[in-house]
Amino acid sequence: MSSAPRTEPMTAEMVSEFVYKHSTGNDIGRFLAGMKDQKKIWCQRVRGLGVAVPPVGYSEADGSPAGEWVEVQPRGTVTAIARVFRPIAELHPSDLPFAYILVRLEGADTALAHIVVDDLDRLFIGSRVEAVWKPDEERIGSIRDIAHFRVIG
Amino acid sequence: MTQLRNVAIVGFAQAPIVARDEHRTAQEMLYPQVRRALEECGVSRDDIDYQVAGSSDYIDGRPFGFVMALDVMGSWPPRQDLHVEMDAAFAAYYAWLRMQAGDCDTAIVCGYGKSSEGDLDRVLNLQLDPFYLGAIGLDPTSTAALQASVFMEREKKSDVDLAEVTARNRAAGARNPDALLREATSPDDLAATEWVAAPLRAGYLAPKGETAVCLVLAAEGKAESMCDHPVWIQGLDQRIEMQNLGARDLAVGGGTELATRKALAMSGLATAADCDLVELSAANAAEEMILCGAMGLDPEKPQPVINPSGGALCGHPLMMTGLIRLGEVFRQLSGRAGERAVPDAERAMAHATSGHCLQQNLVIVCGKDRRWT
Amino acid sequence: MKRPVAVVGVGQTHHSARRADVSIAGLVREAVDRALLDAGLTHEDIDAVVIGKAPDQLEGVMQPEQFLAGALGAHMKPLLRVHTAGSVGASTAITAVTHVASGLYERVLTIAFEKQSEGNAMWALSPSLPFTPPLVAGAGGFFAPYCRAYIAKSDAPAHIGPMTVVNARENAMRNEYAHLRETVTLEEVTESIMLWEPIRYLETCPSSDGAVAMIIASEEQAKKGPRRPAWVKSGYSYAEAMWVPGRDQVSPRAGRDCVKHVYDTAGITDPWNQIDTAEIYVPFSWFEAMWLENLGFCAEGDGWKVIDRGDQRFGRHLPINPSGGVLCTNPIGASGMLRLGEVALQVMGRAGEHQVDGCKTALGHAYGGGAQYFAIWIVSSEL
Amino acid sequence: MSQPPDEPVKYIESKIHLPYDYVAGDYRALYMRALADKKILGSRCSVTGKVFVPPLMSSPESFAPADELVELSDRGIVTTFCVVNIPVIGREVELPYVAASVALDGADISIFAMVQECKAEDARMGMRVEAVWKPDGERTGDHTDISYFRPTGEPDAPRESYINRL
Repeated sequence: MSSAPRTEPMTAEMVSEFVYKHSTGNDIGRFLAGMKDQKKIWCQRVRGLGVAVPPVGYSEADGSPAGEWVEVQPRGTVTAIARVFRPIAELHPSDLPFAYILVRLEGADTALAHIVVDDLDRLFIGSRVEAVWKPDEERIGSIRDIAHFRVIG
Repeated sequence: MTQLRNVAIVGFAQAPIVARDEHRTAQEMLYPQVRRALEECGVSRDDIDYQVAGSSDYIDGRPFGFVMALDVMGSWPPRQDLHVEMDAAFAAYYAWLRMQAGDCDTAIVCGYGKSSEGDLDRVLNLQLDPFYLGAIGLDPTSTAALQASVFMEREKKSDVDLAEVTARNRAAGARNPDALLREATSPDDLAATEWVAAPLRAGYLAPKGETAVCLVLAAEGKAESMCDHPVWIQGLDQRIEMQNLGARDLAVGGGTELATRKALAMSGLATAADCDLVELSAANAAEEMILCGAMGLDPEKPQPVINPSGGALCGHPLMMTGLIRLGEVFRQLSGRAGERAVPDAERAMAHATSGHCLQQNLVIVCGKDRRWT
Repeated sequence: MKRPVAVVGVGQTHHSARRADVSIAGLVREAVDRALLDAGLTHEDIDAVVIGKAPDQLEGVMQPEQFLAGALGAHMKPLLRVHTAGSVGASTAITAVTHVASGLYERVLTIAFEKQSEGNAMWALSPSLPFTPPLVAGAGGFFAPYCRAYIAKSDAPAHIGPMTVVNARENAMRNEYAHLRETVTLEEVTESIMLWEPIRYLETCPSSDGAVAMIIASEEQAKKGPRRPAWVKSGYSYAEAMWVPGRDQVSPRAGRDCVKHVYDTAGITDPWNQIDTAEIYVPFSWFEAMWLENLGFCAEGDGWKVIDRGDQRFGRHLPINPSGGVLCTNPIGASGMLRLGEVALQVMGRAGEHQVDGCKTALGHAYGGGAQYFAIWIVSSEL
Repeated sequence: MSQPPDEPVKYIESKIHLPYDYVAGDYRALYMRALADKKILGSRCSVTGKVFVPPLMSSPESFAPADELVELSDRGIVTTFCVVNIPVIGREVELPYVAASVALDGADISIFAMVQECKAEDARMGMRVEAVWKPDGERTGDHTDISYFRPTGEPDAPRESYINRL
């Protein structure tokens, strides 16, 4: 196949853009409503995982239906950290360096993924953090109704 | 369990991994590899009973990209066919199952995809659940860094350890003409590369690349005439875990551990250390250490050799990285590994993964001998 | 196949244009829960999961099986994700059959779904890509010329397409899960707007949200079940290249080769008389006539005559799509598995109001791509 | 309160923003650039001699390379078609229009093309058509360099010449 035709490369850039609307269903929908209307973090007790945050309506460990709702505290302990030095525009939730964290909220048995934007030099695995809520008028029923977590110790 | 058939890898063709091939589409990159793989086996296209491919519509940047690959795979007359939206190593797993079911004796397994066309951070964000993990903009390097941070804290690993793992792979990759990165680099130089998402530096991340690969499988009775040294599949298993990063123990590759145990049991081996070499699909240095832990491997020991090809850390073509690991196992055990050959290698293990933080893992144990009599 | 394989449970969701009441996971679980209940099993009984859907661009989630793994009860189990264009639902089920036939797995959960309302199918499936002439307005624009060629080749009268729709809609009235449950008259079809002549608006499939799941099991496990299983006599998936000079897009060879293999393995020599019902993939009216020929139910050129005589209607010689089929329910990635699941229910004798009397042997079929992918199975009430 | 609100948030919006930088491939690049010179290129199978347009690297039928490029006529036969009454995303066309498969003279597979200067009810399988090119100076090496195809007025091709080359 050495005789295959060759030419100057031809390339073209294109951006694929679309807004999807993901239905939440009852469980995720009520969790998000709790964030929006109550500034509360609700979890579900599920088989195999205990109090699971965020709730999805079933146990991700074995597929069984979720049990009762349990409120957990909007503060907890950091279990994992990814410090992002160069945020990616239109993807990452911050334009300035920030950190993704997993945080084990008080009362929960699994950890929530979120971000920390301030005091990054005081952020370590084991640090205590608490949720900083968006103002009432900006909460729309999204995991980002928590603007970020802040280090409290 | 019912009686299993001996199935062997009898051919493998791969184009050298490049950052970007500006002259060919994904399908045009694949065609020569399908030809080469069949030529290596000395068979014609019509001698192959089954075809299965692995690729992704989002990597292709269009729906139904795999439909266009039918043409370059020589799908005429019509072929028994399947396509999985997964790394092509999972396509090989399925071809093997198909042969166990008794419906075919020979198969080609194809992997393709032009990683360079899309923005992989954004593309792979779409693998995450759209409500929680996806909604906070997580990209694969950030999720990998979360995982690395847990692992390093737990196992008391440092930046230096990551640099050393990477340097070992880079030294191996220097001997692999198909690798994307073919220059050895010192741990110090790697530890001086910039942070992408700490604890991961640019130097510790698998470099994205593109290529096309075709592997040929044949059952006992056909395999012997297609290859001078067929490499027999002796055991395999794959497992997926839940995605939720906050509910998994990220420091432990639970799915990998289970898949390895099952695959070894099938192959009749006691431990992974009974293999002479292992090829891992680790997309960063910390993943490699987690995988070693899950598989019971000690990189300090001379055997098994880990990633004689340089592994994914010397070239990571998405949707093919896993199948290339299996191809390397074939090359090593069939005397086709050139100057990177592991001396006297008899048995080897290949690993493929899919998703964020090693969510889904496939382990295949191969050897020079037939497993079942 | 190395050993007998059976369907021991079938579950599907109610299908509609917008299942806004559930998430993707909720939709899939609705089908899975029903299939497990049907089989008298729980997630713990399942050895492996095989899932299929059409392009990920439909929902905007890449490889959604990864985030769905927990919802599917797949944590720490083997999982395979299949994608073979429109045929995917059927090829996915056949992939699950292979899992069991291989001897490695005893009970496999297989699922197919589509939640088209999360995005926009027209946008997702007909992107305007560089170097490629824009597709002529979606799947209808792609397939309409082949319908025209069929009409030209077979001298079919113009009313056959509309007649097919009238019958499909009537059938769907007996299927509680169908999306479109409203009868139409021949006049209403022929007076509906011509979208891609010769295909009118009412001759096209709807856009649906929905999911279907099945439990596939070994003989030993099937015999333990609470119900009569549907035995899979044979199942294959075939594909052919697009740019083959002289390729017959009206009656593709991949379809003919696939069904021949399926018949040979199942011992079918006279499909018209040996098969009691068939669910075949008819997204546009004319394809029913076309596939009747491609599947060997009649001679080439005679497919429209079967429809004209009404021999494929419910209660007649060979009921085709007693569920109403794709013309009444089309969650793209699930449509193929619905065909296979519906015929499994038929031979189990549990298809409800659309049960074909005395059904023992049935064929399920799906196709996809540019009429390039075919996946077909035959199920039977007898082992 | 020991429960979250009864009324769920119904959905979340998720904006996809995916830049792609596509590679045409040399075969397609040569084909597109030739359009600027009013030339239509195909590729010939090294085994069967059959000609593919747009050019393919290989023949799916013979599995052999098709690496010889050949120039094709800009005239051909409508092998089949449909009349489209709904708009094409990203392209402004007057409705209804004829979307056809056109087998160019000398080619063994058909291309998709739009036929204009022809009433929808006058379109026929077997109709002879020719390319209408954009004027000199306006062609850029793109598919739109052929504005559309139009009937040539020649007698229709016999049915057997196209019925198996859709």
